Amino acid sequence: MTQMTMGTALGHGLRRALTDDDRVIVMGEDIGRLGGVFRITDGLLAEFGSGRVIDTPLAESGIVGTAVGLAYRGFRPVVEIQFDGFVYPAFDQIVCQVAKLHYRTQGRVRMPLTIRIPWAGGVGAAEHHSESPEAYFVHTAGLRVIAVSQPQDAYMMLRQAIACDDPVVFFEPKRLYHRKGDVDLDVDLADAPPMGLARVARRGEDVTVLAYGAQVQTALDAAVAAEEEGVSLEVIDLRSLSPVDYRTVAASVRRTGRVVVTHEAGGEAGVGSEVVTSVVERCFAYLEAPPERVTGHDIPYPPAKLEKHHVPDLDRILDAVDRVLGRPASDPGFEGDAMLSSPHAGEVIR
Amino acid sequence: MTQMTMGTALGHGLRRALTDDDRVIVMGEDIGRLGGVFRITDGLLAEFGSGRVIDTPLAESGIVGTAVGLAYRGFRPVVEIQFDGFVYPAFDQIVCQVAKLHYRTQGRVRMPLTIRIPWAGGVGAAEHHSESPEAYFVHTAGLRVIAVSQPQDAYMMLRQAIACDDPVVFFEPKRLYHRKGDVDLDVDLADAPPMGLARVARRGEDVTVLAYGAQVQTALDAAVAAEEEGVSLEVIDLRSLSPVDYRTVAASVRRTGRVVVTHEAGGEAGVGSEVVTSVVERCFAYLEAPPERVTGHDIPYPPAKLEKHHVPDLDRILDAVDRVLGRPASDPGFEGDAMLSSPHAGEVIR
Amino acid sequence: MMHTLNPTAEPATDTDDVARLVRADGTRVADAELDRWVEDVDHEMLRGLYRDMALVRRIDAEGVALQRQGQLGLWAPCRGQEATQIGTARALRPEDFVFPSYRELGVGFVRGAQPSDVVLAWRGEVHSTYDHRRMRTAPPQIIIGAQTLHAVGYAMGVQRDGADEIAVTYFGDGATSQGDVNEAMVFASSFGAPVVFVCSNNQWAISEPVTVQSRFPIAGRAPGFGVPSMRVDGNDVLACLGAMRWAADHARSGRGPAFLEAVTYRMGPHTTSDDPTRYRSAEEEERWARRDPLERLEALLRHEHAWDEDFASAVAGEADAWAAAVRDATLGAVSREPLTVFDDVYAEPHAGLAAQRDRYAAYLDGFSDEEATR
Amino acid sequence: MMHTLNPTAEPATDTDDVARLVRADGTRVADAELDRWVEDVDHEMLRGLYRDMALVRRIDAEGVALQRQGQLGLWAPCRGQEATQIGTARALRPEDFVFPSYRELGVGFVRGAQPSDVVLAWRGEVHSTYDHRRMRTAPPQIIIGAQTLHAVGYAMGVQRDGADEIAVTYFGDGATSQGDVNEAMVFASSFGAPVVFVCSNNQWAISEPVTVQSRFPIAGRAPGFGVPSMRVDGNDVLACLGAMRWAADHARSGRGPAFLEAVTYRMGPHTTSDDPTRYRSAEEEERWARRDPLERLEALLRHEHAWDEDFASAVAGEADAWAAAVRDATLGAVSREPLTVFDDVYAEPHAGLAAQRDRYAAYLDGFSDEEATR
Ligand SMILES: Cc1ncc(C[n+]2csc(CCOP(=O)(O)OP(=O)(O)O)c2C)c(N)n1
Ligand SMILES: Cc1ncc(C[n+]2csc(CCOP(=O)(O)OP(=O)(O)O)c2C)c(N)n1
Ligand SMILES: [Mg+2]
Ligand SMILES: [Mg+2]
Repeated sequence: MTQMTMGTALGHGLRRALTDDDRVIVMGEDIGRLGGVFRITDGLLAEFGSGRVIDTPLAESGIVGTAVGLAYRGFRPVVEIQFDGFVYPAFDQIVCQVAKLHYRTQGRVRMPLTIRIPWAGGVGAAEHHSESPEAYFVHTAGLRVIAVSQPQDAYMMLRQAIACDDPVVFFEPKRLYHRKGDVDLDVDLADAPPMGLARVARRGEDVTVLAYGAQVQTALDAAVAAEEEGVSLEVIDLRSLSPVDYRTVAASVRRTGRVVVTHEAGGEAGVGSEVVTSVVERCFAYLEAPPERVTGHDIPYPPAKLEKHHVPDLDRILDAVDRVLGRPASDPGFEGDAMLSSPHAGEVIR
Repeated sequence: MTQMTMGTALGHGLRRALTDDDRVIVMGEDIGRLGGVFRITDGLLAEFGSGRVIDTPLAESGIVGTAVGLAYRGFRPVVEIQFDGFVYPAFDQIVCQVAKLHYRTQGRVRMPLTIRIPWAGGVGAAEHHSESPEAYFVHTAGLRVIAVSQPQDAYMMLRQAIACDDPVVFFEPKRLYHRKGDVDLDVDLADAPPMGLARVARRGEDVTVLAYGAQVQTALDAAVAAEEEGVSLEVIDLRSLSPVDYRTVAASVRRTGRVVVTHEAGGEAGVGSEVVTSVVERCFAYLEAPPERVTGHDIPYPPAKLEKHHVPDLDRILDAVDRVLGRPASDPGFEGDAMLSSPHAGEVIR
Repeated sequence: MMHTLNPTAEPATDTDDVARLVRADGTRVADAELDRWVEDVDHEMLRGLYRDMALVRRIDAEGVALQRQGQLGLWAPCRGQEATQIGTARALRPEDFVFPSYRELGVGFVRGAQPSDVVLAWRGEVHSTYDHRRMRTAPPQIIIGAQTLHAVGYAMGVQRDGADEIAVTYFGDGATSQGDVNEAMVFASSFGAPVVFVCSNNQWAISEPVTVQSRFPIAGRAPGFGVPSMRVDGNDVLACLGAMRWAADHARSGRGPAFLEAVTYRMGPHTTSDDPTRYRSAEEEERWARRDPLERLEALLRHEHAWDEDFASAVAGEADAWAAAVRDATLGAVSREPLTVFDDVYAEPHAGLAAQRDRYAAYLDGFSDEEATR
Repeated sequence: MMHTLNPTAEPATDTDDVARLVRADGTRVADAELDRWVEDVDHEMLRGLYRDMALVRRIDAEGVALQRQGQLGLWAPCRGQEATQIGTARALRPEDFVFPSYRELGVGFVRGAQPSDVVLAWRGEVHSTYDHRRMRTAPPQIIIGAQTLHAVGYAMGVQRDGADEIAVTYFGDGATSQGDVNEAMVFASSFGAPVVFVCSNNQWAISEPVTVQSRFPIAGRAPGFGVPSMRVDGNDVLACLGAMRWAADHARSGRGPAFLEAVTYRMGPHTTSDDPTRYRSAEEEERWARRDPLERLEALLRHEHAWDEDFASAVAGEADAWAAAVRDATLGAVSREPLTVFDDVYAEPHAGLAAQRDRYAAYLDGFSDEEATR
């Protein structure tokens, strides 16, 4: 066990993958000489050379599209998208090619790509540098989606993603890059739990809080605060967003009967909607209250000075905990929803 | 009132918008001389000239990106994406520019674009020609999303979308292009109900079926079949997917207590998840059973010969109706979900 | 420091401003750049090229017929483009790797497609058929231009493996407007990747004439990216063979990417769903009919006394047999089982999809029970 | 029919292969293409250009300082690129419309940016500041290359309005690899749109030298798209003015788009978060320091006896005043109210978002009650 930041752990994960399998290639903008704008790939160019670690031209579709070609040739490309907000030029290649080629060819062509995305907000960044696009990829069949929240997972799950024969979109929360944790660098891939499993980050009895990425930390902070008020939160780190480990989730919800799910992305058709719906499908009879979403608003990511009014914090999670416990909360939820009592409600248009 | 196909009604909508407002411009691939591969824009080039009706080079990002520039200049571009599966190259321009420019500029720059997308499957088409990408746009703040299901709405809502000062992604179900209905071509925009309202397509008492696009017709067919078995389905055509008219939806659900939502897109983080979650948030106390999603599978759109095993049909809707009514159904739902009783359930990883 | 193109930008529509070895009337003409690449081409080889083109034309006609009969969902005819496809594809080695578009029937044929390979996707039985390991050819791409980046990436892989192979990608004139095709040239040039770009400029992108995409010859795009290019008569199979040999040699010998614009014509509709009378004139179609690539090669063979009726009827027989096999493959196609829609979404087990599959299997079972009892 | 580029493709790194009017030592040199475009430029105008550049450099330094002091979240310095920005922007008319990238401080300055306009977005108070109606300049674009298509669309609108205006777009050398920039050239050429592309080739895209994007001069890209181009010394403000006058005239007179590659240098880091010592040599920085655009114009003015200390100190005074205003605008910035995060997502009412806003307002209210009672 070694103490290290998540950023360092990710670098170790890449180095290990490059060492273990000479078909692994790391590519992206500024990942070579500079070591990436977050220095995750620092030192890899010097160690593995430009045949394995490729500074690419500035074009995301080009990066992912050429990675597809490398995969055709039997390589396992690990692509870095410099920031979350810059993945969209590659969307066509990801959705129509990366996600579909295995299906298109009845399994003949494998796409073992890993697309690493420094991700999400809370770091005071400029526009397009704090986006949470994970739902787009979760909605895309053929992709697996991972979001890590601590150094050990970052290290192991990145290795697992690279070793996986399916394409994996791998989200790394920027706001945790510098957070430290214990990492065991010697784990064998064969000994690691499967990549698709959730992690119970804290045991609790009263409410199940589902989180991923940096929100896991916020949820854990909320759990500490709740404990002081006598409320026991179980915090589950989903880790895998596609597929979600509903065994672990449902077992918890069936015990607590109350659910709060939190993420930074807007709620509308977000991962939280998927999780709530799936929980309702599996645990309806056990639910004591409607599950609550605590998410970013359905707005473009706001300017940095206002981001604290967008990224859900500990207090908003606790407010939702109050709601699912039927206690008075500041945000009244939808009970006071004026829309529902409007004169137009239920109007038949035709 | 005139009988016409949805395709013809859409053409009338465009013609009317071009006539009423000389800042309206129609652009896309093959929309001029050919009149579009679905002939929706047939005759517009001859009538309005190449200043207003523009055959563009073959590049979707270019089409949407230049439409943004035209909007800067005060035009109201109506863009045709030739097929659903070809919208992804434009995704970056739609998500980062079209959806965000009004917000970015504190309301100074308006983006009154309409992006028309011939949409979804059931027409025996080749790969990439039957996609249902609506959830991507619903999840994108700053966009409005419309999906029409009948000629009158197609005509009016297209005019409303073009007149709207916000960007609208406008989905036209290919499988209904040739379906006829009555259209009143003389309605004033001012007299039309707001674009965001749902439509109760059929009154019923037992179960609320929420649908949009071509699935509305399937749901109505299911309602007829259910009636024979003594079950009364209320069918709501959502029409607006962002925002969803939850007044109309909740009023119905509070009456029936049972919900089935259907769409062609895969369920995972789809529009159905959003709708179910929002219904649960607003109507939890009224629900007699967990809402059911009847959606495409979470697979890439399958080859044409197998699409009937992907696009939900009347029988799959009826099976779900049985489930929400607590009657025996072929698909057992998640109650028999083996995953939940697996030995790993609820395992604490760490 | 003005930059201009040499030869200076002529209008894209001057279709005679091309490298050519055989005139429309079948007479041989010299070309300083191409001659050396076809020195070894004897009558036997020419007849082989003719046979390929004739077979492809026959298969193409069969595809159209099968679609008209409702046996195929769609067909994208390649009639008129046989010389481009056969000439270039015959210049490759088996170990090279090809990334074609949907219209490259002739390329697929040369790469070893079997009768079922050319119809089952158009019939909607499967999304693609080519065994990329055997044919060293990717499934035909529908997303315009996307495959060009795959070819560049593949070629980067070839570089890394130190292999004596090249990648080739085919795309249309319309495709040149797509960002991906331009990015492909950027990456290819930046890494000096051994890849050949073949643009089949068939004058049309569905209803749009090539001038909507480019007012100047498409071959002129490549040099600005640092990619040498050649504009070749795409209806002259000998010129296409020679040009591709030049381009392949350039790429194979470590000098980086090369680009061909083959000036040809889509004699048929865009697909069987298309109606070209809406956007182009009969006069234009007739003009191009006089440049038919098969007639041209036949005329050359006749001039050189290398044509005889035995050969002609042997080819026709072979073509008919191939077409019959295509028809059989179509009519004999057996649709896959319903539950195969869940196959191969992932290469490794996926809990969520497995659950969906189980539910749908139960549903189908219940449904068939019901059917049985009704 | 081989296509080659004229002048033939030199390595992209030959930064002296440019159109130039003033040498690095400040002496004037003739240029056949540019001379006629700067005939009217007298000492007063030269001094005006110097003043602009000096103010921009001072504001830029203030931005860096404010960021170091924690007053701004980030800053993207334009030091070294003043001649490119001022020279080209001063060639425009007020009614023209500009689509810049994030590094075009100098362009914004010329277009009428106010002190608060240049800092509030970097401070994270708002996403953008420019009033596009007053400045006829779009908000600086962060998504690399996206704005080039906007400029082309805008120019297509100008054509439709029959107006005597042009659109101009600025982007970097790295941006030329993006599909969007290439599609922008396709559309511009296809429609003959009155737009000028200005590529500020500052040799670096963050840590990547320009050769990763292009092994050959970027100006060579445009002709292949049918867009005439010029490669100009981007540290020579007079040449930039002349080149932009040529390009603007070309576009304005209905001859379609034009392209400039301004060969310049980013003297500072990519942004204040960047550490250029990781990827480039001090020697290179020194070499470019000797080509400093301000020093060059000062030398020219001295040679021409148009420089005096009064002028210098007047400029320095004006620059300090501007910088002070920038500082004041920064320190005096008042953050927007929390609920403004919901403003302007839509131009028309939106039921869903209105409900979210109401809930969040109630939450904030409840929260402040709680605070109060604690
Ligand atoms: C990204 C994308 N946009 C649009 C289409 C629809 N489409 C199919 S073929 C075609 C025209 C292609 O023209 P060209 O590249 O010249 O090839 P050709 O069909 O002439 O062989 C279009 C617009 C598509 N398949 N993919
Ligand atoms: C689509 C996209 N990809 C990546 C980035 C991250 N990024 C910001 S600036 C930059 C380099 C740009 O280089 P260049 O175009 O030469 O402009 P310069 O910064 O030198 O002015 C990169 C990669 C981005 N902003 N947008
Ligand atoms: Mg074509
Ligand atoms: Mg640069």
